[in-house]
Amino acid sequence: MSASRLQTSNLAENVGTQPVFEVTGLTKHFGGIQALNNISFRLHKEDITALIGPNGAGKSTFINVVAGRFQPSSGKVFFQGRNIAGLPAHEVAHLGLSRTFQLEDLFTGMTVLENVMVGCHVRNKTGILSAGLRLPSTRAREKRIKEEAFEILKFIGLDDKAEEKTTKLPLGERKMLGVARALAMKPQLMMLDEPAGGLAAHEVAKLTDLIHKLKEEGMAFMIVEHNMPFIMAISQRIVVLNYGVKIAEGPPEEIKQDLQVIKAYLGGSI
Amino acid sequence: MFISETIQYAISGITSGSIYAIVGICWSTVFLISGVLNFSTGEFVMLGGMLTWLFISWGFSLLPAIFFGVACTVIVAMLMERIVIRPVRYPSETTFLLITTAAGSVIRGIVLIACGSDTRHIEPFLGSSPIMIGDAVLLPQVIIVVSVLVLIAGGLVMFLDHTLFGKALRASSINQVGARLIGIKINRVRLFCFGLAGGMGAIAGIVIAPIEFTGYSVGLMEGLKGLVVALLGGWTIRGTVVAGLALGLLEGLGAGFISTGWKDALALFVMLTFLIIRTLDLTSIKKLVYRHE
Amino acid sequence: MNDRSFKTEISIAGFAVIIVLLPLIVKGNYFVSVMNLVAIYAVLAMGMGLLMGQAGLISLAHPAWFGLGAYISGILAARGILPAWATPFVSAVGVGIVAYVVGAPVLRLRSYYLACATLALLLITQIAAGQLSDLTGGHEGLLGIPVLTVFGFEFKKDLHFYYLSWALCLICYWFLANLLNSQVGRAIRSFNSSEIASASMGIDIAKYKRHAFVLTAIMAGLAGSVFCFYIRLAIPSSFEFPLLVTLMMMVVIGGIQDLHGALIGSLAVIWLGEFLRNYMKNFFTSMTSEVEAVFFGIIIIVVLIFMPDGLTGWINRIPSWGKRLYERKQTSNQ
Amino acid sequence: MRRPVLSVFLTCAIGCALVSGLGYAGDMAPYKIGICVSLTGPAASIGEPERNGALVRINDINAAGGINGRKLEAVVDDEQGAPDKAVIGTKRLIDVEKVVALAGYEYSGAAMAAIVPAEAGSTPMVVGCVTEKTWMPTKKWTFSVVPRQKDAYNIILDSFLQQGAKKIACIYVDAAMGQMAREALSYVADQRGIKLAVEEKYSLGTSDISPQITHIKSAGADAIFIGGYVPDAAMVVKTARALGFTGIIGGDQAVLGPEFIKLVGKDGEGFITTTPKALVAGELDESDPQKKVATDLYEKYTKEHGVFALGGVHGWDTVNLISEALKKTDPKLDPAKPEDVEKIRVQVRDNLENLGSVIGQNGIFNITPDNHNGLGQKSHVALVLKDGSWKKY
Repeated sequence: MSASRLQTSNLAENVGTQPVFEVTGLTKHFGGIQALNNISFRLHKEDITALIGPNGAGKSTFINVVAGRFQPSSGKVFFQGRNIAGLPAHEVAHLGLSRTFQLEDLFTGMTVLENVMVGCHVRNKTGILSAGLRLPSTRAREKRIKEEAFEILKFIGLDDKAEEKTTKLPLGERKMLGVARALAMKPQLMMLDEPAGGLAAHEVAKLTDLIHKLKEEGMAFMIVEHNMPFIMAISQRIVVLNYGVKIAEGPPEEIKQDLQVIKAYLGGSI
Repeated sequence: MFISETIQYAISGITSGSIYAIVGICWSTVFLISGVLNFSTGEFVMLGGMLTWLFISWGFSLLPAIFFGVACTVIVAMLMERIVIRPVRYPSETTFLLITTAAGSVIRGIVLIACGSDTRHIEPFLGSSPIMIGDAVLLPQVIIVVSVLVLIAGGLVMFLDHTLFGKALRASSINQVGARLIGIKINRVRLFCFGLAGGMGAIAGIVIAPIEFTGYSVGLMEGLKGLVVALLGGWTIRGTVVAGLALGLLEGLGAGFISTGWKDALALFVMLTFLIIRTLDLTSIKKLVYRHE
Repeated sequence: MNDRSFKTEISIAGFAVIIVLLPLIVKGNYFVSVMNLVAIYAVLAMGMGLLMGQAGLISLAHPAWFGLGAYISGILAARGILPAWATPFVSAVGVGIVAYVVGAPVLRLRSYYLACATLALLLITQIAAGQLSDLTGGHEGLLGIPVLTVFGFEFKKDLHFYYLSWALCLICYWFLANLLNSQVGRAIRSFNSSEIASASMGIDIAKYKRHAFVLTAIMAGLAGSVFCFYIRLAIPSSFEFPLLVTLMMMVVIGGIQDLHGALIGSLAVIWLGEFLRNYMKNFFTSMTSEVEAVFFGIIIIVVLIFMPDGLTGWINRIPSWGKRLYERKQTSNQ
Repeated sequence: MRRPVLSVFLTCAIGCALVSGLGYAGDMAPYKIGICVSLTGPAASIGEPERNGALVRINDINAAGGINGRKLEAVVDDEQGAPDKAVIGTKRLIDVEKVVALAGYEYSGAAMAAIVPAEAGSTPMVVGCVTEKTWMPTKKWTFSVVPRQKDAYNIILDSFLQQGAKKIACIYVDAAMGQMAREALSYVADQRGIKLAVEEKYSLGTSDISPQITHIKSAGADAIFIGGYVPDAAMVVKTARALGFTGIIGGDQAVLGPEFIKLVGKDGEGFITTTPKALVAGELDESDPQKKVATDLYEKYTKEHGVFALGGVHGWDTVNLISEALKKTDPKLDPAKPEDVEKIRVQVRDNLENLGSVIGQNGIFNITPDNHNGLGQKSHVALVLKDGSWKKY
């Protein structure tokens, strides 16, 4: 495992224009229902890629399959040159792919800070014995994790609510906390599942800023979203799904003109 | 000799199996329709038997005693839903598990305080002159037990499949929110389920009392076996009946030919194995395939 | 976080001082032996509370680990296979291995199914303890367990066991409190609220479930081992279904969300039980324990409905009440 | 995890308050006798009569003016059939209640567990449970009043053989009591050169016993011996008769009592068991040395507690032995003073070993330093169930 990981990281440094992420022929069916049908596309680091489509198009399923929650029926998912299709979710996370959730799915029993600290899990292995005995190494690590988590909260603007329970946050802040938690994993690629859903205009603006800032730092993004103005403003590349099939792919301007996309969104009436 | 022995074991197995099946149906009706696993189901069985005995000892004749026994158990079951289940503010499996177990021990304790710890006996309904099958003996009460199972299971299937109310119940079991939208009141449904389960459990307790006696503590084991068969039967009525009879037969024959000491462990072992096998789905195999690619 | 663990350590130290001093203040073996039982059951309740409250695993097999620990220790010591002081360690390892082997398949189950499977485990263990009478002494119990001797020191008095079991209890508490405030603990707590989110944070849920399960089982095994040297008897009836109900009561009454809930629950349930046992018989000439069972049953129902966080929920709220009172006073003064 | 110190301390304080409340001692100092029985739980049907029997004897003595001018006071503890409760209860009796001696313990598991604290607390303990392991090997502070099962089973076996039984089956409950019954029966049978035709066991509180009965039938047994408690033993009898078993049925005296007769109904006719003499007091010879005590207990018990049950005999005997031993203690010792209580305990124990012969319910006791039971063989009477009541065989 460690050898292959080393290899992939070497690859990632050398590739340049090679895609961070590539799906080929990804298919998923639940019983008789075809949720994803032979989807292929590439995702480059330079682009913020958006995945759009009407309700039931299979966007969330796509994220769930890629992130390891569901097993794909067939197809491959390459992440940094390695096929991650079928890996369990926690292993996918370890490879540097993180995601957020449509309904934010925070850890309700914990404080805001602790939620972010959970996100640091991938980079901090703690043995059960050393944790229970509170060995000096664990103490040091705990301190570091806490500082890191606090930094992230500051970065995202939630540091004043660090000790509050998540249930007390308003929706917008919960969404942001979801992003912060995913951020704590320091991922290579982040998949945001409807990050702007239910946000007010100023919150969306804040989110856009945040994404741009992170992109500067070299993080790749894939965003699933309904909010069209947001998508059109932020993304460089858009993939459109309908009934589990990819019907279009391209820069926002092209997609706006695409007849098939318009038809999919407005129903078959045109 | 061997054949009649086997028949004897089978009879004993079918008798207990029928009771397991009825109790199993009680578990699955409540669980399937209201999502609560009621860990005091066994106490309904105990209540049925004990109350009927109580009414008989007060001088009622058999049929009215049975009627009152069942009616009182139904009332207790519904009260339990009303007092214990409905007010729970943060419903979770853990809460329901704990609260129904506690309710069970309250019921058991009250019966014990009121009726004493003595074991009770109800006379067989059709007398005790045995029917001989070769050398094997069939008690008339066994016929009653089996026919009660057939009546309950058949009646319930008919009710759920062929009446409007039954269909509504099934609908609410599939989708609680949806059911609420089309005007089914979940609380009422659950109340009804508890009453139904209480009634069926009580009947099971009554018909078995002449064979197996009844006492304040019979509920624990009967309840547990019911849970086992409900699980094995996949919470469906047909499945539970099949599982109940199968488990009863397995126990009867196992006790007859293998060991009597491990009889109760057998049922538990079957349940454990079944549960574990259930978790082994195809995904883990698929995972292996993907990893080796 | 650091100040919280500092707080935990301070409170454990403070509590340890109270524990050490208590027998000097309150005389008598009876008090000591009841407190001893409180400590032993608190270890069990802590484990069960951790699994049910923090990890969201309804594990009902805890009494089985307790019994298994007692039997491993008891058999090894009574047969003279190992010196008594070494047996608790063997028990811990043995229980750990069994819990690991059993836990691997069983922990794939969830909610009620897990409850059913672990309940089955408990009952099977119980039946086995009665059936394997050559090994366990059957229902009569395993006799001939020697006095626990560590480096020539004989644990003969209740007071010795009092300190031993409280040491075990506080160490377990310290260990679990540390654990819960670490990455491991946060991982365990995270999948209780959302397994999907937890997995996508890179947490290997199956692994941590197993860790929590095995760890608490080992603690229960150790408690069982101490218990068997204490009453010098290993008998099926000391870890049967009633113990499970008792543990549930402790966890619920103490409060399921917090670790020290189990400790408080154990204190409350055992002392309340003793109180009822000693005073109820003035009102009920027989059936005292049934009255007790009904009483406790009603308490559980009331607690679950009206105060889901148990006693600790209330106690935790005291400071905020105080604060609110203080604030109200401040505002009225202005 | 916020305020553990405060909360745990609070609960502790409550605990302490409770304890200090418990440690009271009255000014008028009676001798306290701890009676630890299970009033609930699996052995309650024996425990309750045992307590009643003990109370009968204590009231007797008090009515006659007590011992050394002091009354006896019964301190009853319910051990609920659980070993840990028995241990704690025993400690409470010794440390808090300051009893001079312990009596009761009808449940073997509880008795075995309680021996440890009783021995450690240097308090004489007279148990009323069947396990021989309580007094063999001899322990310093532990005595027993219960006759050995073997003696009783000899009598039952005699009557089986008298009625022409050839193949004897043993069915026993899968619990401590049943295990001992099986051992004792096969020991007794062995001594006569008989081999048990078949041995079957069933779990406590079983719901179905027909597989075992079928085994017994197919082994061709013509007599069944039952070593079990009331409901299960009754179920064995009923099932055996229902499945067409026509031979003799008999069993351990644990079945004595009204419940068994009610449960078995007509099927129980001819059931053979043994009893101490109290139950057949009216039918005893005038010359019988136990006639007086047996009649006495039977009458008082039925008057105060209703239908007579077996445990009463053991309870009576345990208290009786203790009171006999108490009579010989130094009357100046004050049971209200803890240091005197310790002296009384030592004296009671020493006296118990040197009482000479004491007429009791279970027989005539002659406890010696080597034999802490001291019962002869002739303490049982065979009984048969006839027309719905127990008759002398």
